[in-house]
Amino acid sequence: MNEMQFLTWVRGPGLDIAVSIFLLGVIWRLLEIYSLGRKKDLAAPRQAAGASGFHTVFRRSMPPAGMGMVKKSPVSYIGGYIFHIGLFFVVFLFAPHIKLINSLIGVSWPGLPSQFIDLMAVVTMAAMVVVLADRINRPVKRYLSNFEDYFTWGVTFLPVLTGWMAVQHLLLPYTTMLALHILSVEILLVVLPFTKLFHAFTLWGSRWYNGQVNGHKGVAV
Amino acid sequence: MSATLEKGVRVLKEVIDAPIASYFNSCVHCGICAEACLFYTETGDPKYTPIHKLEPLRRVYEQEYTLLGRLAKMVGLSKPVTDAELAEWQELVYNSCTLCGRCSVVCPVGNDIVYMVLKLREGMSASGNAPEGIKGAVNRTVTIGSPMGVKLPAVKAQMKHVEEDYGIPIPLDVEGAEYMVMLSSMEIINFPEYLGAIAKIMRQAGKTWTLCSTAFEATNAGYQIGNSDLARVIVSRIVEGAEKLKVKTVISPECGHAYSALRWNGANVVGRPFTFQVKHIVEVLDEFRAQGLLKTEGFETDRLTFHDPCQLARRGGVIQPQRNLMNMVAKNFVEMPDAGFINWCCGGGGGASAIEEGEELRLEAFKKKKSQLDAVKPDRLVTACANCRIVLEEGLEHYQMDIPVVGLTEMIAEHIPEKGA
Amino acid sequence: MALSDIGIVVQGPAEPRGDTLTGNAQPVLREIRDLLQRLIDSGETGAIDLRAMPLSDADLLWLAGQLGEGEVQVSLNTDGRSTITETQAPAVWWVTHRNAKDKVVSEFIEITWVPDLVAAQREDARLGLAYLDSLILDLSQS
Amino acid sequence: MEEKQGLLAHSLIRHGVSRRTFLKYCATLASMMALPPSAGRAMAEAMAAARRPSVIWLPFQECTGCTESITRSHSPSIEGLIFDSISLDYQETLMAAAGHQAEEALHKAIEDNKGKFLLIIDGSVATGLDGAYSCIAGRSNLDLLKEVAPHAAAIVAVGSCAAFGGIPKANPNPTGAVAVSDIVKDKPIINVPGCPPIPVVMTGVLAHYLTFSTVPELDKLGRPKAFYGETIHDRCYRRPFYDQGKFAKTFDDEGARKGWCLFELGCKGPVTYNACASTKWNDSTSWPVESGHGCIGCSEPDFWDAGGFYKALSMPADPLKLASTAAMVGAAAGVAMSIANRAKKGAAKSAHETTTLADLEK
Repeated sequence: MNEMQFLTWVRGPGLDIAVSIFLLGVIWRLLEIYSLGRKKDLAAPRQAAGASGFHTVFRRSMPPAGMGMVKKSPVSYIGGYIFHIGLFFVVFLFAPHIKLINSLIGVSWPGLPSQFIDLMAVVTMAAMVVVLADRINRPVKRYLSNFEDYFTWGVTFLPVLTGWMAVQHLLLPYTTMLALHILSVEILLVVLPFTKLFHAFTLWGSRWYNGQVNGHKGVAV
Repeated sequence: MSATLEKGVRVLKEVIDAPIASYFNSCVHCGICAEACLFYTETGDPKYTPIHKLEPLRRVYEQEYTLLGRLAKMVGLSKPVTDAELAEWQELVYNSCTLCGRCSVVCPVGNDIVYMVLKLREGMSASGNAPEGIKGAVNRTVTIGSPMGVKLPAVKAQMKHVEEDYGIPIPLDVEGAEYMVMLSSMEIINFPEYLGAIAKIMRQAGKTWTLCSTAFEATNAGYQIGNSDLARVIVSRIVEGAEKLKVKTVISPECGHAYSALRWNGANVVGRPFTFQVKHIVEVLDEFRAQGLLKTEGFETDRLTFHDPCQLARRGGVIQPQRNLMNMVAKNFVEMPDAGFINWCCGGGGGASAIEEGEELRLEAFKKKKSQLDAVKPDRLVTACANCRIVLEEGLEHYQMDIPVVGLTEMIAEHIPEKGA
Repeated sequence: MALSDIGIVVQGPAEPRGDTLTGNAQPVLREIRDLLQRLIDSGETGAIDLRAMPLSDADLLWLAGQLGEGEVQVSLNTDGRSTITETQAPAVWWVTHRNAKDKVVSEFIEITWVPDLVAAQREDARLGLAYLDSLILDLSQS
Repeated sequence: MEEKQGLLAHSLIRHGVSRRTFLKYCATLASMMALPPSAGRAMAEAMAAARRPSVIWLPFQECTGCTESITRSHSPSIEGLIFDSISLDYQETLMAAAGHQAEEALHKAIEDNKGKFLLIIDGSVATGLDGAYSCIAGRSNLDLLKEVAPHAAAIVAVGSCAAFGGIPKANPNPTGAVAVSDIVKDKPIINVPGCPPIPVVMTGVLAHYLTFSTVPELDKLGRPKAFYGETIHDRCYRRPFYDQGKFAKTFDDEGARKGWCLFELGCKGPVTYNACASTKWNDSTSWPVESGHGCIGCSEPDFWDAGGFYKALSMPADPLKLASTAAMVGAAAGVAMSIANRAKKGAAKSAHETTTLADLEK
């Protein structure tokens, strides 16, 4: 198996398998979770402005007002925003990625200059390292963390690192690094539906439930 | 019939629903809920991280309702929950959680953690892993009628005292009255002025009201212990009483959990929407104020601040009414830092105040309320929950802080002019 | 059918080595100066391969402009034209080789008293000798 | 035979090539091979003095494309002379002798220059049916290689077939074709891949061997770094368009006319190491990309099986064809679990024993 065969496998059958497991996993788990249903709330509702599940889905993206939460755990908030936004930019606004998505589902949109994306990639990786350090040093996070937390960190970090190194022609020839990059993305896709990374899909439901249950009582959370 | 682990797990299987599944799949172990929980912030002990208090519920959910979880359990990767674990978790689920709901407000992925604590308490109570204190309260409420063992004669005696002091007849079992007033046992024993206040307010507002001999007790230890069956027994009395007397509105007294248990949880436990309205006394007073039925004179001039009971404000949605009422009678009303929706708990809600072994932890947690009060240095502290008053008084005494605690309704009533004015 | 009949006409863009100055030519001047210093001091000759450096055409033009032309210009006819011109700095020669199709194949700056290619070579001299012998022979027979 | 062993210099003079022309050629060749200018001078001395090395050319399972490319001499260029300078003792296609005489010439050449001759091979080695797929005079290439290779000083595998197995090795590889390096493990092998390789690359390798009589610096796949060190993409003159994201979508759209990057039309430049972009073809007239067609990566192993020539590198094969089945299976698993969950929850509800006060005690 030489570089070219590795790249061809990874680009071909490897991606087929990964995307299939990803789709299979997402649909299966979403059904498994949300099919459990919930009882209807029989208490007489109280109406209040901005108190609904829909509001909470977006409002909860911001830290709750006036509670000084960002001061209490700045790395989680600031580091979290940076690397999530960074990931979004790197994945969805980088020209080759847009081309790839376009070839998959036919939708396309303008990207950002590659130098800017390179910078975003570095910023994203830096933020992720800081957040990891915080998970290790901060007593609460260390206490809560299990293997899955560190594993999912690695699985999310590798694609950005290998992708950036491929673009920068670092360490390995482009062929191999591109193949490693695609392989690391495939691992991420396969693992996502079965780990906490699935929060990407379930957090919207969770926020909606939270907002709806409290909105019923006229409380805008 | 005795509580067993098997019954406990079965109850958990019954109550686990889509929100809980969604929450457990969304938690990314970021630890931000701990920063909002006073049991962590004041002790610094990571075991008080709210989401960690739900580990047994998570394991039951994963082992029962996810394919990978069931496989993991079969091959022994994931150990079933043991009774010893539930016993160990009792301290976390009861002593160190007052159901104040702050964690649910800050969770970035939107997990309603307090919703899950209530569900976990269903399993804890069914498996016999609830604190003695709350079990005692439930026992007394179900058998005698009130968590502090108050019976109807005691209520009648207090009614007579109030009639003599205030010269206003206290109606009992008056069919067709507009309001049915309830008391919490704290008020019957420690704060009899509440009943007098109600009498004065109702008279001024010209509203018909009544007490109910079969449903004078508002608090619901069944809701606090987290057991729907027992909560149903307690809340059914109120529903039957209200429907027998055909009242329009039931007034939940100055108590936090009584309000949540009846207003928000009652219909779900009884299984059908109520035919009457339920309002907290603060809501009723604000309505009278708005309708001009509540007229006060004179002002308190000393420096007052207000402690928002969690179940009333953050968990109940009643925030502005109490401020309107304070402004009616207080010239020098200052807000505590983090007041209102984001207020910190007094540390004794959710049945926690009934747990003796939780006292030391509660006083440790009270430092948060102390820091709020130190910031404003009030002459007096006003609140609208009898249980909060007791817990606040204990805390203030422990930290040698001379700040009297006053009930809002009582204070309002003092400013109602005598009859004929 | 002629080439022009084919539908596709590739108007390839200008050789992107392009006309912008890359700023790499300036240091070459310094290197030439050092090599000349070495030649004067120790007599050791030197050469710079202009093709081995990332220089754009504009750079080369700029460099040629700076170096200017000296007194000697040599052009060779050796399997394609080659030119050796002395720059304003004596002993600094600009050597350009072109192939049979007159396309530049290599370009050097030689720092030496006389570039090798200018001087006649011993083997070529023998060819010359043979040529002259045959010339004399023809003349004597006629 | 003596005359053929003469100095390269004498043969140059005999062909009317002046010493100056030869010096100029060596300077240009050194520059092309990214060697320092001084190396050009050394190359001139060494090559002139070099005794004409014996070279044996063994054509195995090949299409003669490499031989065509090597001997292509558009103008009587110096490349051609270089080949005149070597004593090509055995080249089946070019040599006049045939039959037994050719065989004798081969064995005599091996005997005379045992351990000193340069072995050039083009074409892959067929191993199927013990090599029966490709024979010379009744003997399989495999046996011939095993007999000749041990006596060679160095081996030059010319063309992708000899270097990596090339097109004969492409799926399904009926003849069991393998690269020379798969058979010969103990000799220095210089792979000069390409289909065919560029003439100047071959002369460069030979000139290097004649001058320094050593193997030039090779990369992981045994290819001279002087020519295979950079990817086509890195040296391509259309690279600026790639960086600006300007891509030709079809072979005759406006982008193609403007000479934009052919990445989306399957160009394998980014993953192909060769010198086409700098030395170009047909005496640097043009090369595939300049003529409007993407590079097909012919100097890379198994380029024929590396996905379609017209499918862009970044384009995955076709992951979505499995997507619908995967979605179905996912939905099935999901629905199965939801039914199981609801059943379990129902059972728990029906088996519910109302908790009484007594039930609070263990």
